[in-house]
Amino acid sequence: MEHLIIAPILIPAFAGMLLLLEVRERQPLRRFTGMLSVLALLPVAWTLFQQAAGGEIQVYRLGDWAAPFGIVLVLDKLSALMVLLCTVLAVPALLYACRADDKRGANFHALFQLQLMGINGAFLTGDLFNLFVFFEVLLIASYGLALHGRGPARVRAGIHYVVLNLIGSALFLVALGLVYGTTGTLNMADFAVKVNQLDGGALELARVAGLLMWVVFGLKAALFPLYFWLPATYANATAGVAALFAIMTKVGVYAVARVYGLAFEQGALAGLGRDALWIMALLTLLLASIGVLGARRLGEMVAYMVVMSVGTLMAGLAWSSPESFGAMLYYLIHTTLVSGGLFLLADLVARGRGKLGDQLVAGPAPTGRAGLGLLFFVGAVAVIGLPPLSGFMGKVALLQTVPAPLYWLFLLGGGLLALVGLSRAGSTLFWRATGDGARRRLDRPRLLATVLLLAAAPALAIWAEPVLEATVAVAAQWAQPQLYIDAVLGGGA
Amino acid sequence: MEAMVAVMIAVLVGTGVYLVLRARTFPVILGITLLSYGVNLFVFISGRLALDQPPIVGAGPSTDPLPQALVLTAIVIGFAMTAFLVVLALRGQGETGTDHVDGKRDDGGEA
Amino acid sequence: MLEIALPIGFGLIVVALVLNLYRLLRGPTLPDRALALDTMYINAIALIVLYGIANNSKLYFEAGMLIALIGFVSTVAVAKYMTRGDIIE
Amino acid sequence: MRKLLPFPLLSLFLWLTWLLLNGFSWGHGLLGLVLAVVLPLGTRPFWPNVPHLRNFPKLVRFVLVVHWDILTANLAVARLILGAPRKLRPAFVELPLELEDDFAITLLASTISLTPGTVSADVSEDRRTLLIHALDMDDEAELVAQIKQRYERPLKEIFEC
Amino acid sequence: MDTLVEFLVSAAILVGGVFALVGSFGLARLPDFYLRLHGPTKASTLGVGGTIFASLLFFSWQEQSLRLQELLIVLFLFITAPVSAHMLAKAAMHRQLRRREDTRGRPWKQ
Amino acid sequence: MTLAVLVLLPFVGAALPLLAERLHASRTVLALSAALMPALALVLLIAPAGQVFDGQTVHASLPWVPSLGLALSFRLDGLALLFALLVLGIGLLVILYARYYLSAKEKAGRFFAFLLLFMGAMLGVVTSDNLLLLVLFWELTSLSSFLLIGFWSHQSAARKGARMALAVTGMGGLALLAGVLLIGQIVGSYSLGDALASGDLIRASELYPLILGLVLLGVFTKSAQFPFHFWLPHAMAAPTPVSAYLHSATMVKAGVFLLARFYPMLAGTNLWFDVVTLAGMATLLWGAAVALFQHDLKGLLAYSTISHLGLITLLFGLNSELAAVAAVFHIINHATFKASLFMAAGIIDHETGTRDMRRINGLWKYMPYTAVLAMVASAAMAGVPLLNGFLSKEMFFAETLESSRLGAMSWVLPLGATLGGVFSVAYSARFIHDVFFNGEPVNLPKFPPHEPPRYMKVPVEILVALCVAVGVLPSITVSGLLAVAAAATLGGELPDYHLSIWHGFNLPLIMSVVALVGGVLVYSARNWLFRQYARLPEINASLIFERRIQGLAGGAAALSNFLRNGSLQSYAAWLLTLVALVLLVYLSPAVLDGQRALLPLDGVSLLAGVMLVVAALITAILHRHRMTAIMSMSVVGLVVSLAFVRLSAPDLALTQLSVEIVTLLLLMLAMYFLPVRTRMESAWPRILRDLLLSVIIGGGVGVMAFAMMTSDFQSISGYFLDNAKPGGGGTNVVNVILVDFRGFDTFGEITVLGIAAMGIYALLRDLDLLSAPSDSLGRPWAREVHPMVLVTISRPLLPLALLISVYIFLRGHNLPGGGFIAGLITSVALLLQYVASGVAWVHRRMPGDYHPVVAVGLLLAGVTGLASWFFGHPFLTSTFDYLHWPLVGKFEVASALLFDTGVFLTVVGATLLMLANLGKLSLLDDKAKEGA
Ligand code: NA
Ligand code: NA
Repeated sequence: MEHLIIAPILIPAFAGMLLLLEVRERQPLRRFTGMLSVLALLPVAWTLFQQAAGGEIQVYRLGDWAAPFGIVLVLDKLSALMVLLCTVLAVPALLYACRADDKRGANFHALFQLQLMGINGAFLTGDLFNLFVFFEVLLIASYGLALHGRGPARVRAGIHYVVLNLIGSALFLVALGLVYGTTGTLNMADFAVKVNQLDGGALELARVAGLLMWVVFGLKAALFPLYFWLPATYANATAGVAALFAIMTKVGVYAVARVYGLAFEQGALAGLGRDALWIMALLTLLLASIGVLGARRLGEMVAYMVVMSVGTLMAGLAWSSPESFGAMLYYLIHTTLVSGGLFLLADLVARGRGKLGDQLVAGPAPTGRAGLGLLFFVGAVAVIGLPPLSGFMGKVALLQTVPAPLYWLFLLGGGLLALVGLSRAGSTLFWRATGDGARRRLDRPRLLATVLLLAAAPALAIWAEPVLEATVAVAAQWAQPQLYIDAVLGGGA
Repeated sequence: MEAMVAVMIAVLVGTGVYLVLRARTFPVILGITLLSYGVNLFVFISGRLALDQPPIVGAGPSTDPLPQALVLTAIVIGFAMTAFLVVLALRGQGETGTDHVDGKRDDGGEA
Repeated sequence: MLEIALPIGFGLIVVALVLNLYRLLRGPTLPDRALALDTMYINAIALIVLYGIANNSKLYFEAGMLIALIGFVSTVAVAKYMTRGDIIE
Repeated sequence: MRKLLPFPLLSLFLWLTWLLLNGFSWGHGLLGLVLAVVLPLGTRPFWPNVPHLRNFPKLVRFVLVVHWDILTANLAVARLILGAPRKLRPAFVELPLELEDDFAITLLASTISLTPGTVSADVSEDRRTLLIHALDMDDEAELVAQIKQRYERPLKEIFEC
Repeated sequence: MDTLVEFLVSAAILVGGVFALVGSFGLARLPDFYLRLHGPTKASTLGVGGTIFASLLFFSWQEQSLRLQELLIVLFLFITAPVSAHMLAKAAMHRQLRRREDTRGRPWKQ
Repeated sequence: MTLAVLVLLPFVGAALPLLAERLHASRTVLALSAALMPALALVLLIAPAGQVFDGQTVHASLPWVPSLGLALSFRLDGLALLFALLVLGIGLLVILYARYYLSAKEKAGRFFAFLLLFMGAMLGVVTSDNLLLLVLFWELTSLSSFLLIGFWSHQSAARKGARMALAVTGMGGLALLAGVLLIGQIVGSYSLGDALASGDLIRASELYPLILGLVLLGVFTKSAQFPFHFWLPHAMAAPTPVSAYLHSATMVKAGVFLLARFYPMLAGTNLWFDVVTLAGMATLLWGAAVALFQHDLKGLLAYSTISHLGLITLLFGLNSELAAVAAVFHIINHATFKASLFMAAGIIDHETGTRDMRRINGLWKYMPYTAVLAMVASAAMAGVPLLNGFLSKEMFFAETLESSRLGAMSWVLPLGATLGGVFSVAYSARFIHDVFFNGEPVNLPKFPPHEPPRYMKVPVEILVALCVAVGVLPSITVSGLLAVAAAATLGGELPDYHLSIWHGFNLPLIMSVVALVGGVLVYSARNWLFRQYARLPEINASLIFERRIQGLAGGAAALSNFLRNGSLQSYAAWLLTLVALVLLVYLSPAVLDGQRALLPLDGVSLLAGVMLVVAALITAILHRHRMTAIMSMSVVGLVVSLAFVRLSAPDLALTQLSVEIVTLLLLMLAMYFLPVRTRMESAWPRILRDLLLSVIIGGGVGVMAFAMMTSDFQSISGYFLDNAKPGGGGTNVVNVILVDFRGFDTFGEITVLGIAAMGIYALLRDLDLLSAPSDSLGRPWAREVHPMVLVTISRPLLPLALLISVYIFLRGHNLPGGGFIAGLITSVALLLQYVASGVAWVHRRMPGDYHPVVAVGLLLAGVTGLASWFFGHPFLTSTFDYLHWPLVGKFEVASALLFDTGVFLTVVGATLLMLANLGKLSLLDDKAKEGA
């Protein structure tokens, strides 16, 4: 079972490759393969999570080469949690897409699987350059998925998304060049050790490397002023894709957390860029909540909520106490699942309103108004952070652990703006209906997928304690980078 | 030699930056390509310069092989990305009827 | 003798390359530029071969061979583009 | 045998190339042989019409002639280029073709291009005429005759009879 | 013997360099495209040929065994270079590029 | 535990009416199903209520989220009991009332469900023993009231009213949350009991003003205190049972409940007095004055509610124990008379079809019984003796006289109180006179009005009976409850007070008389007053609020769209500016402290470098002349390849060269569909900005490069050089790294290539592109499609190139080369076939779908990696051995070669998938042209 760590990468990878082999475009077979893969990932991710919860950090040496020379995968509590979250999100997202969205372009299922491979790889790898490679895997797959379907709006957004990320990749390479050029290593743990032995010009260069990484991760995470690409990209992606993308920004957050926690929490460059991250995160929070208020489409609104959540998370991370990090992780789980569900919901609404789509103007009521209205209400309450759902728990946890008045103001004020925005949106979509929309029934599997994700809101609230205990345990391990370093480099190194 | 390589990198990155800031897809593609050249060279020189010391075992002293492997990976990935961007530009041209990065038509309208 | 001939040889070819670049920039027509680029590639082979001699290394031979074998494809593509617009039809 | 070695000359050529690349050893001889058989077989569909080599010694002779011409023509042309360009007498010349096989025509065109001073600019669609650009032409008939005599005729003998 | 080889190698290098330069000089200097087209032939034949000959001699001498690998470069170049020239000529004719007025004969319409 | 169940019951009960509605139950059954759980709760309340009356506080606690300090802790003390009784009792009455109020068409099930949700939330607020739980229920009341107010969602007023209420009370709730969290920080616990016991600690804290401000923001918004009162009148768009419930007895009372609840914790300071009293006074007066001028029955009641809430707030603000008792008492009284009044108003609305008092006149004739009830309740509202309102108002007057906080200005309080009383009487008089007398009805939508159904009056009767009972016999009816409630509010001993109708002739009595007489006088001057009022500019809070919100949303949209302006150039500029800032701020000359010896610069390298620089600059400058730019960029690529040769990287040189060729093919394919030349678009400021960014970033990266190259460092690369041969079986260390040490990177890299190809394929499918019908000079394209010379040469080149590919591939492990370069050579050779002979020709000779090639390549690499599992090694562990064959001799067999084959196939498949499909575009294009 030692190989289980790599399964979250290999299962979707092989599924993706097999899907490529299937040239005859038998959609049922493709759907089956895709679903089989994500369903197989579920027990794997859960087992890994359980294993990691034991406290031991597992290291998988690819090619049997010892760190720091070969690439290692590292399963600690944090990476296990992220993999699990990704998998849990992927199942409903794919289920939703399997209801015909996957036919709107070529290679959807293969792209979806390889997207998962990239995300899981990014979470698991313990090597900075390998992180770059997995970033590229997940990015190129996301380009394909974001552009899945057709339409000028999607392409316009796609061009922006792609070009910005290409610039980001170039910057990442510069950072990696600096990392190697100063510390002579690429392994994260080794880097953490060696960066603290630097002085003089090399230390200055390593500082720039770290800051450039923040910029790159900030771009992935969609921090101000790097989030402008996100609303259009997410709002124009097909629903299943948008739902899956809810975790993409978290890859950026994860990357910051990982590198920061290992290398910059203490030592020569302690607190690197923390103030800048803090300010950017707060501005993100503020501007994204303004964006929520000003959004003209539901999808765009949800996309801005994703950006808001990034601001919330990064600001929490900038405080980076184990307590705040634990709270942040809880919030991360909540926001990922709920915003994923809201993307699906936005699509359900759009489908039920015909031409108007998810535009926030009065029109025919969506099919299944009462049910969707209820789901919207639940999702909105959760995402705004009103009780009694997960968002409230997350916000309380964050507010308790981040004792900064400014953060409180922005978090609560942002919540208020979101409240106003979402209540307007809900009122327009579900109340101000000018007659009924299409009389078709809601598609059951689509509804199921949406409900599954939005059910996270009550579930995470009811079981807030065990989840928080878990995330706090993750944070506690994260706050002891030496554990990670020892596990990877074998103690003595 | 080092100074000259640094200047090369600086110029490649600089021109790349300038071009990615243009309004049409084509110069952006050029910019990304130039930027990649510069960045690849940057990663390459992180192993320091060495003349006539190819990293082949048994052929005398050897330069640092690791950055070379990294750059090779980066070149391939860069190629894949460039190709995607080129085709995306075509898709943009096809869907919006213009090669403007924001889909703005020359007549000021939007597709 | 060789230590004199080699630098001269390098110099001659680099000057040739510079002249090619001049033509490439000067144009005036697209075929001129394509021709200049093609010539640069060929001169690059000479440069690489000389470099192999200078360093007594055979590791660079393949680079020259690669250009000789498939370098012309770019020129062909440009020429085809000029005549037909579509290079694969 | 024909089935296994549809293009013996190509196979030989590939085998020699392989040995040139890798140096001679039994292992590479064997491997080269395998490749020399397999690759032409694999790419066979890409060869709709096959030129047949009739006269190998003439081919060798032809190659030597061409190389010699390249050498001498280079010197002549170098003088022209370094001299006053105004003195050049450029011309487009149409060369009526006797060759009929595409491969042979291509070889002729390439040969003309390789020898400095002349470039094959085009082949007419009916494959009857070759357009040549000459850097400095004294007399059209003489040029045409020279090409026909030095290159076209040997090629005709080598491939077509 | 060594001196002779070294002399030959050096000579070949110089010949190669000179012809490469002459070709490129022609490319830079000649007045119309069709004339310039003749330049690269030198680079690809005697230019590369000279250096290849030098290399061939040099390494055979170094290793005391015949080494003809480099011939392949010339061979490939001889196969491919005329195609480039041919295609460029066609492109030039298609674009009806200006030719020197005293050119006899005329290009073909494409 | 009963307590927890009790709070839970309404939530559970919310499902019943929905279920009943599903089963098409009659309205009575629906109402009964809704009433079931509250009734049960009321019964369950009996036992603990007894304990409370015995002076105990009943607790129940379940853990929920201990790490947040959130527990399902409940307490039932006097205050909670009082409110629980109000919530459940009036709730039941409202359910009964709603049974008749809602028409058959309405979704009564949903209505009752919302109502019960609200009831549960309210019950939770009043019984919470945990501050966070309290906030949780507090926000739930906002949410459920949002649903209730917006129940008639087809009405614009309902939607707007609901949103406004939610926005205002939601804001208050967030503030309250912040306040509670701060309290928790100071107290170290979120237990209400702990917090109440820590009043001194809190008041002494420097956070106290902030806490007070935050909590009061919650209170004032919820209880509609000035200046947050404006939402309440617009909440009247709700069905009347909702108003009767939420806006008399429950929701708005949550605010004043909190004042009572936190009284021991926060009250007693001057700040408290100033803020609370002032807000209460302002609200009292404003509400009372405006109420008189409302023509809408419910509007009048709404403003009167605001006013009475102000009164209660004012009382709590006085920092006097007696005042607090009075406040609690008035909470009870107001709940009873106001609920009954709302119900009466609803009946009138129901029977006449309008709520406009200018049309509703003389109803005494038509519905005398209702009139009596309404008149008694109004009288209670006015503070007429023998009714409950009189008692608490009397106490109120007395308390305003006691306060000395304002010193010389102390007379302001009783004066204000009296003035409030005057208006209170006046609007009560109007409610009686204008509705039931004052001539004949005017143009009623329903005429003639009748008495409502019998049971619809029952709730009103009960409430009015309570008004009278309390008013006449306070000591029997209410004193016990008031005592425990007040005691709980004060957190201990009760002050000495007396509930009786007659206190003798004293100042409060005079004030009452003044209020009564003055009120009647004011009302009689109503016509003049209405005319004056009509001259005032009309302030429609809803409109203003809606405009504000719209303005806010518009502003938000404008700001968002200003930042996110849809321009890639601006996004990229933001990103690059950030990078430039990092470089400007953190790159100091200190980075250039390296001691590494420099390599000599030779002339050849220098000239090559200059060529690169020139070519790069030309590419940038001439980018609008696209073909020229492509050509000069190819020069850059060539020089970079040569640089790799010079700098000891033969593998990179080979890779770069072959990638160059494929890239150029790609660009040429694309140029067919893209403009060849574009006009200058950027203005000079933009160009200068971009130049600045370019110089800073380019320069910065150059400086860092120089700094790195000139400094020594320790790296892990020695390990690779040492182990490549013994461990990896190859002498080309770069290749061994690629297929072995870091084979996982390569695995990812070819995956990227494969995905890119798939993505490109997807992008190209059904892409309609118009190609230029003529070349850039406007001439038609050349006739000849497949030039013979090219075709003829391309064919022998294929096997030759394949041979070279094999050569490059096989030597890769030991010498420069490898699967990637070999793959590119093969691809180029195949692409040459496409270029020379066309897509159709090639596809007649080999399958045109390259998906399986990519897949097989990736699978081969992956499976090779997996194979190591069977030998007990991790993924991608390589193995190699040396074989000895006769004749052939010793040669190496390495699993890495298999992996590299995967790389080879992926590269071939991916490049062809990309480029061949791009080539096919024009086929479609041709078809389109033919079709047209
Ligand atoms: Na020639
Ligand atoms: Na009236």
